[in-house]
Amino acid sequence: MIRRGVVLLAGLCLYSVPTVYAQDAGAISAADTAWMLVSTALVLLMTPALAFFYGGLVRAKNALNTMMMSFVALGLSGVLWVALGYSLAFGEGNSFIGDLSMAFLSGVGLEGGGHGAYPHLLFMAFQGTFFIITAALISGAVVERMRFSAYVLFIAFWGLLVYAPVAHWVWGGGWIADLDALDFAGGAVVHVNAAAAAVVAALMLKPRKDYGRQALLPHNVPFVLLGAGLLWFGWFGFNGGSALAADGIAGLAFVNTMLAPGATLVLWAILDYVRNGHVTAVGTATAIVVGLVAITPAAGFVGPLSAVLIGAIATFPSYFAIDWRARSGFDDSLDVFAAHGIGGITGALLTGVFASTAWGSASGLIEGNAMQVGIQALSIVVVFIYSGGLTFVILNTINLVIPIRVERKEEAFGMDVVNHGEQGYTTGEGAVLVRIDD
Amino acid sequence: MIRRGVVLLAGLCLYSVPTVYAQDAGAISAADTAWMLVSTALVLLMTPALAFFYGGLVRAKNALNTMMMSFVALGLSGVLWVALGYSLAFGEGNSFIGDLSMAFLSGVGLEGGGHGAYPHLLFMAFQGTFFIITAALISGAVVERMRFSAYVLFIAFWGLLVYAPVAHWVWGGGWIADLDALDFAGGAVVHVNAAAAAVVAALMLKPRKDYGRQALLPHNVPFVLLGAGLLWFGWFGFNGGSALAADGIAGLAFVNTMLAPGATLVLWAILDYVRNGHVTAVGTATAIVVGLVAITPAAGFVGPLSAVLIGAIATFPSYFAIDWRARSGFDDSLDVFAAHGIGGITGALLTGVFASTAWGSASGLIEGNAMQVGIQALSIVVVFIYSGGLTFVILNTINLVIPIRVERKEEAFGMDVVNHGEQGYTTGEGAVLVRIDD
Amino acid sequence: MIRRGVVLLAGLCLYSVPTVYAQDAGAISAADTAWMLVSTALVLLMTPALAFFYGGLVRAKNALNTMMMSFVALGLSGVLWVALGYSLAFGEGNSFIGDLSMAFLSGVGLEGGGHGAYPHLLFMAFQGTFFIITAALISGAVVERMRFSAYVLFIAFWGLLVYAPVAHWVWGGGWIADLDALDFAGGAVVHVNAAAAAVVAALMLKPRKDYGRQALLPHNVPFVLLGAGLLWFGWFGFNGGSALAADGIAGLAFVNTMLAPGATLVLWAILDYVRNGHVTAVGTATAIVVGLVAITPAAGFVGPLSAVLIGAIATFPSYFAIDWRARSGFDDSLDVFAAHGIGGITGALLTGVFASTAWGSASGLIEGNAMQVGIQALSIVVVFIYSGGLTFVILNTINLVIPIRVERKEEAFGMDVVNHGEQGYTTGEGAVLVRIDD
Amino acid sequence: MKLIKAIIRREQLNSVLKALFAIDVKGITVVDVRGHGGETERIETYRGTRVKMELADKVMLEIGLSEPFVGAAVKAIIEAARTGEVGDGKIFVLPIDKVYRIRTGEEDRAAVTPVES
Amino acid sequence: MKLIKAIIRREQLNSVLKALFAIDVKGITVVDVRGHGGETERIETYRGTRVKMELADKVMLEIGLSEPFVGAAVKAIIEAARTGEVGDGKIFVLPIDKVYRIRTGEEDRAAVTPVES
Amino acid sequence: MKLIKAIIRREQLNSVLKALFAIDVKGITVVDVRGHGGETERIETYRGTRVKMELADKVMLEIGLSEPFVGAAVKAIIEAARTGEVGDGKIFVLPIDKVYRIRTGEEDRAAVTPVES
Ligand SMILES: Nc1ncnc2c1ncn2[C@@H]1O[C@H](COP(=O)(O)OP(=O)(O)O)[C@@H](O)[C@H]1O
Ligand SMILES: Nc1ncnc2c1ncn2[C@@H]1O[C@H](COP(=O)(O)OP(=O)(O)O)[C@@H](O)[C@H]1O
Ligand SMILES: Nc1ncnc2c1ncn2[C@@H]1O[C@H](COP(=O)(O)OP(=O)(O)O)[C@@H](O)[C@H]1O
Repeated sequence: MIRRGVVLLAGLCLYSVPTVYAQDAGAISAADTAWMLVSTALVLLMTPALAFFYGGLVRAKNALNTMMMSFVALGLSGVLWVALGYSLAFGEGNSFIGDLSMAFLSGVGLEGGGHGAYPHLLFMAFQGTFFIITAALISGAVVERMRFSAYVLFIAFWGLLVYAPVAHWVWGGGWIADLDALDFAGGAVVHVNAAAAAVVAALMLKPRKDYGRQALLPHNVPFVLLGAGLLWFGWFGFNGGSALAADGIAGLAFVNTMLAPGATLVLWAILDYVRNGHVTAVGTATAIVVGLVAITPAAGFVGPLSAVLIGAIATFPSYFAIDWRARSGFDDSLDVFAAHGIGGITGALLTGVFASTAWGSASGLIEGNAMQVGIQALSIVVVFIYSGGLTFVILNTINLVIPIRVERKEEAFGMDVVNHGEQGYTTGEGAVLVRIDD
Repeated sequence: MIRRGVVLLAGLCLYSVPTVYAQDAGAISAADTAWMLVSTALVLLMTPALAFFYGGLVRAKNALNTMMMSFVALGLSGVLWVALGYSLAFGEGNSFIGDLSMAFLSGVGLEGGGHGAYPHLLFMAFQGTFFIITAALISGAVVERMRFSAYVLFIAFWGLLVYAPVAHWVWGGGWIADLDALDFAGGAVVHVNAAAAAVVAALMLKPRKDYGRQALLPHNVPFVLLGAGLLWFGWFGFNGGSALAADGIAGLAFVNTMLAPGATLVLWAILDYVRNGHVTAVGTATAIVVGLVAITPAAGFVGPLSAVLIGAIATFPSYFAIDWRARSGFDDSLDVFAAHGIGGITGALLTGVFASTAWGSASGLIEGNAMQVGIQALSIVVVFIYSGGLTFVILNTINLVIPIRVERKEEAFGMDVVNHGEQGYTTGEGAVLVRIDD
Repeated sequence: MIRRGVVLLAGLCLYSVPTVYAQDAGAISAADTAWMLVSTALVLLMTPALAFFYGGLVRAKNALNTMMMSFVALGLSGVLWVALGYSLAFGEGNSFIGDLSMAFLSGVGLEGGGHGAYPHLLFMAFQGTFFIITAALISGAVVERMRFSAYVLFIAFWGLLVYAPVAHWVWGGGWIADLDALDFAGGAVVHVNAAAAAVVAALMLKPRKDYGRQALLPHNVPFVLLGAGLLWFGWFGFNGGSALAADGIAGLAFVNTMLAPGATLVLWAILDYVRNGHVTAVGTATAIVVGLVAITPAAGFVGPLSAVLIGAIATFPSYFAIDWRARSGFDDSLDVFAAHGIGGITGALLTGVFASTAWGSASGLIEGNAMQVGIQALSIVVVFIYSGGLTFVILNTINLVIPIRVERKEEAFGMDVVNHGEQGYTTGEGAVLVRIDD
Repeated sequence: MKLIKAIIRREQLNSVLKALFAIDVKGITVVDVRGHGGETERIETYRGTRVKMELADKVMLEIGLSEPFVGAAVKAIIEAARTGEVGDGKIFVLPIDKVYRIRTGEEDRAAVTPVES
Repeated sequence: MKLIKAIIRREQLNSVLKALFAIDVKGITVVDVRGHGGETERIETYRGTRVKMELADKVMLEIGLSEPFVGAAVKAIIEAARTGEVGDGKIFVLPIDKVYRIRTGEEDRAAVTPVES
Repeated sequence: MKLIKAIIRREQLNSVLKALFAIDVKGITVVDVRGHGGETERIETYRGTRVKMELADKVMLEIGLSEPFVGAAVKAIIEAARTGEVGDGKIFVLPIDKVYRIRTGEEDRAAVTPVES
């Protein structure tokens, strides 16, 4: 017998009963705790994985800078989440934003709570890993030219002013939750949100100086594949852990996370083969990410065959968006918009189509609930506009203090040397020790 | 008190009560679900890990092609498993093959079942990860010369025509299960099966054009070590998860998976040192894989000291097989036969020797059941012949449509450029943008 | 309701009731088993991770040797642990050392025991992964010049003569446990212990021949970041698993393991920026490790805000120690002392400060128990002296048989070729096959 | 016959190649090199180890040409490689005694005349 | 004294080395280079970015020799490096003014006569 | 004008650079090369494949100099690069016809006189 009641409940509180997330103490299930511990570790690993996915795609002289844009979020965003972010996102507050009741983890203890049968503190950490990676995702649009100090400031403010409220809207009992929009693991909160910021940041920074004039090629495709492989692995925690219990819905979300990217990979390979005569490795890595993004909002709401369909369908818009983008003047350098934006939008809309009470807790278009697609679309549009708009404001403000873009000459030199005073790959030849007497 | 009853039952259904795998709904244990979720993720990670293990061993111009041979299985084999493979392997069927009752996951839901106290869908996914990696394992024999499109066709057919029936024989209630052959996590189904295909494929493709004439050296040994490390990590899910529960047998299988490769590593290092004067890194990585392969069939059936012995004993045949192979005319390029074939055979036979009811659910030679060794041998021989034979047929058939081997000139050029239109490591120097106006 | 009683008990047996670790059979919790399985796999992965962290920091010609110093421990130390180490550390024995009652795993079975509600064998394996990585940690001090065979002998003896007794003192019911010293996951046993050996080994081996005269730079900083990322991931098992159950304390230790290194990362970046004008990637990777080390002894004893503080405070001594060391004549090549020694000492002392019964099972200075700091200090000093002293004896003894250092010319040539007869990165150009007819 | 050795910035390589192709110089060999010249020094820091990088990444072109083409090639390179900042590089012209095309065994001028491919 | 610069295919390097050793030419320096010549161009695609690769991997041998050996060395290289397809490469022979062996300070002919090791 | 090509051990590069800077030779190009000479051969083994490594890592300096400086530069290199073991390398001095500084278009001697930067 499937524990349908519990599953339903878990599903429900996930997207529509968020006010219970807060303080009420409760029992702890060791099994759910074990799964949430693992899931949190898996999601944390996604940020180093992203560093490799992105880092392999840039030129060698910018590899460290690109990786550091992810790694710095592990510290900075982690600390900010503890200080303010968690409370702003999951504090009771109002329908737009949480409050400061849990700032600096006030009242966040080891008791179980409305979020599930495991320590409240662990829920905070699990959500913190989402906060971290969402910030890091944006970096794909600004690599090879954004000044590192400006980037650091940007993700700090963006996290608190954009991510926290949006997470509150969707998962923290805010107005999107009230609409019954479906976002299992962050199609809107994570992917569309980051992609909107990416679009605005790429437009404001302008294209890299060599963009469109020279070939800017990946310096290490194996790193891209390593990143994609580890991202997939970590994403099992991202989606599977978003069931917030080791139950059937976790199993469903997990399996869908395995199947959808598989379907995307196959379709992408076919498109690649038909159009270029080759199945590319970079394309395969990209396909995996697109499939993962697309299934994210749907993972616990749709059946496995729907997951395969979602993965397959999501291939097309992202594939052609990348193809167009690479030949356009829009230097979203590592295609955050095409992969996470378009992938996230496709996934969110298809969640509204394929959601099924035979599997999860909600109905979509195919079960006659056409409205759901509209709700999904609305939530995406609002998140996109909010994130894009605030990104514009934040970046302009920072630009008053620190120029967000490095100088042309520095760009030619490479970001690693200019921003970090080091190189990714050195031999030590021609390097002379400097003695400092301080 | 150890839950001996449950453990026994788990052991039993693993190798001899497969008909209950099917539809009967049952309760879900959150703890078992948590462990099976983790195990499935771990096994999935093994395929990217294999990509690095294999990819580091080839020349730089073939690195992406080699990695892609693993990555493509993540999509292709994953989708085929859902469509047909799972049903052919685990559908009730007859003693030779399953049926189409669960094709396209018909009837595979979130209820627990005879396979264990976790969602049936998750069992399907767990087994799917085995299907994927087994196909990818074969690629080690054909790298640096097999046409990618032919390879893709090959693993598709091989998976459905060879893996699915063999899995049915051993785990799906087929005739090998009826013989009470012991194969805890896939010595025969995965390793011997893949190795037989590898032998035939290597023989049919013939040696690489430079084989035996030039030194074909690993371009990135750290990648080989990375792959070995991640394979080991993932293998804990492979063997530990094959207990299908978070119980004592899972603990046993897990610990044996830690100890056996350790013993192999030590013995291999000693052999290396005695014969070459050096302990090599490539040898160490190989030893880890050989030890993992050898313990796979035995993991939940033997005690930990037996595991150490199995790891130690398995060193010798594989070590000398590799040594001989490298100087022979048999270009099994990355030694799939020596590592997985010989390692798998050694492990399967030693399972028949060391299996002990003091630990698992069956007796081997040391407990007086000499017959078991014979049963093990029989199962290996049949799997080897079946897989090898079918591989011969499939490859010959594909060769009628697509030449399975690239041309000499293409081989000289490198598979990455020829088959994938990209290179693993580029600087962009001398690369001129092509404008396409479509 | 939080299972405070159980938690307390778990906490207690961790640091002061070690005699119950032994034989008494007990029930198994599937959930605790699942979490301990995962934790053990995670800690095992830390050793390959360390191989990359260290391997990236050395010159290309020494990359394999450096990595092999970690990998060889996976086999050698693993086998020694099974044979003798576990029994010496966790056998009842006396207050200085265990006994041989569990040598070769005698009596170590699948029943649950005083160590927790999961198979005794799994506890043995979990502890074994600590034994392995502690040995590997030392290698950072001796890379690029220590003869590999001497290193292998050294870690074998050091493990049995130093690690096993020290683990017994702290976790196996020895005299430090009797003092009620707090060491949640190995600040003293693992980090201070390894660092003391590192200091003595570095001093005995003397600086590398080019040290202080030439720039010895990391050949692959992305590998360093990969290692740091995987170390962090694995450390969740190290600290989280040290709760020995999937309970609130596991959650606490886990979350602290996420927060402390985040704080270190931020502070380190600020120091780097202020002093060098750059936030470096190598610095970031180092900061992650320092934060992880510092929180290790404290993880299950302090609240999350204390963890942030510990991470932040620990930045300073390690940062300035590295800065000084690099310009000194003390060639602790990869800063084992500054990262693990100073980090471990800081963490152990701060555990005595911040331990709180509001979270864990013991009180520190802030709760009025000033004595605890003294106990912590005493345990560190003794461990440091014991480990350092024995290291001196062991290395001198080995040096009588095998010179522990390679010759100057060999050092110039590179350890990979000299010690392992292979190179990390080859093209095969200029390599001529040698035919051997044996 | 002359051998032109031109040491230029890596980021100028593509424009120099284009400029050479434009004047029909199609046989070119490219070497990754590092150079020391008048450029400002770079300080890098690795875990407390501070180093001055004396060498900057450059690329060297080697081109075998018959005399009449040398002037045009040098001019093309100078124009395409120049940024005006210190570090633009040097061109050396060396005498060649003999040239062979390996594929055909042709010598001298014939050897460097590109085939129609 | 002459300097032979031979640009050849990477995959021919080992046979060329063997051919040179066979005629007792034992002092050789090898440089990884990339070259543009008459070879057909390669198109590669990276996420929608399509590029033409103008340079192919080659290897350049540099060998200092006294005059009498030059002919034989050139012949050996040509024979061992030739595949007959476009892209086999070129050999340049340049004059050398002076040669020194660093270890001994020996000059000219003595400097390039291999020691018995 | 002369071109000095000096093939030396990689580990001697930094001392050679220092020695050259000391005598005010500041325009230098460095190439990573591999060389075969009289050094003892190295055997390596990869999974049963045993190979003899015929090439050892070296580094080649290329320096354009006007005649009067050549002697001093050669002397500086020989002294700084020498270890006395087989494999220390060779120096070749080649004639140069013409030198250009890309940044300014200056020719010959002016081209190799370092700017004050
Ligand atoms: N005399 C020389 N011999 C060889 N290479 C040189 C010489 N002078 C300069 N180079 C090369 O040219 C590069 C740029 O030269 P530099 O003197 O910095 O610039 P500029 O020519 O603009 O003054 C150097 O990095 C070095 O590789
Ligand atoms: N004039 C030249 N100067 C320098 N290198 C050249 C010249 N011509 C050819 N090469 C080198 O030789 C390689 C092969 O030459 P190519 O013209 O393609 O072949 P072939 O000699 O068979 O016609 C080129 O890739 C380039 O590296
Ligand atoms: N005739 C030569 N032409 C080109 N390079 C040479 C020649 N002889 C030696 N070399 C280079 O010099 C390096 C050292 O030379 P070797 O003969 O081993 O040492 P030594 O000069 O001390 O006898 C070689 O590895 C090779 O790169």
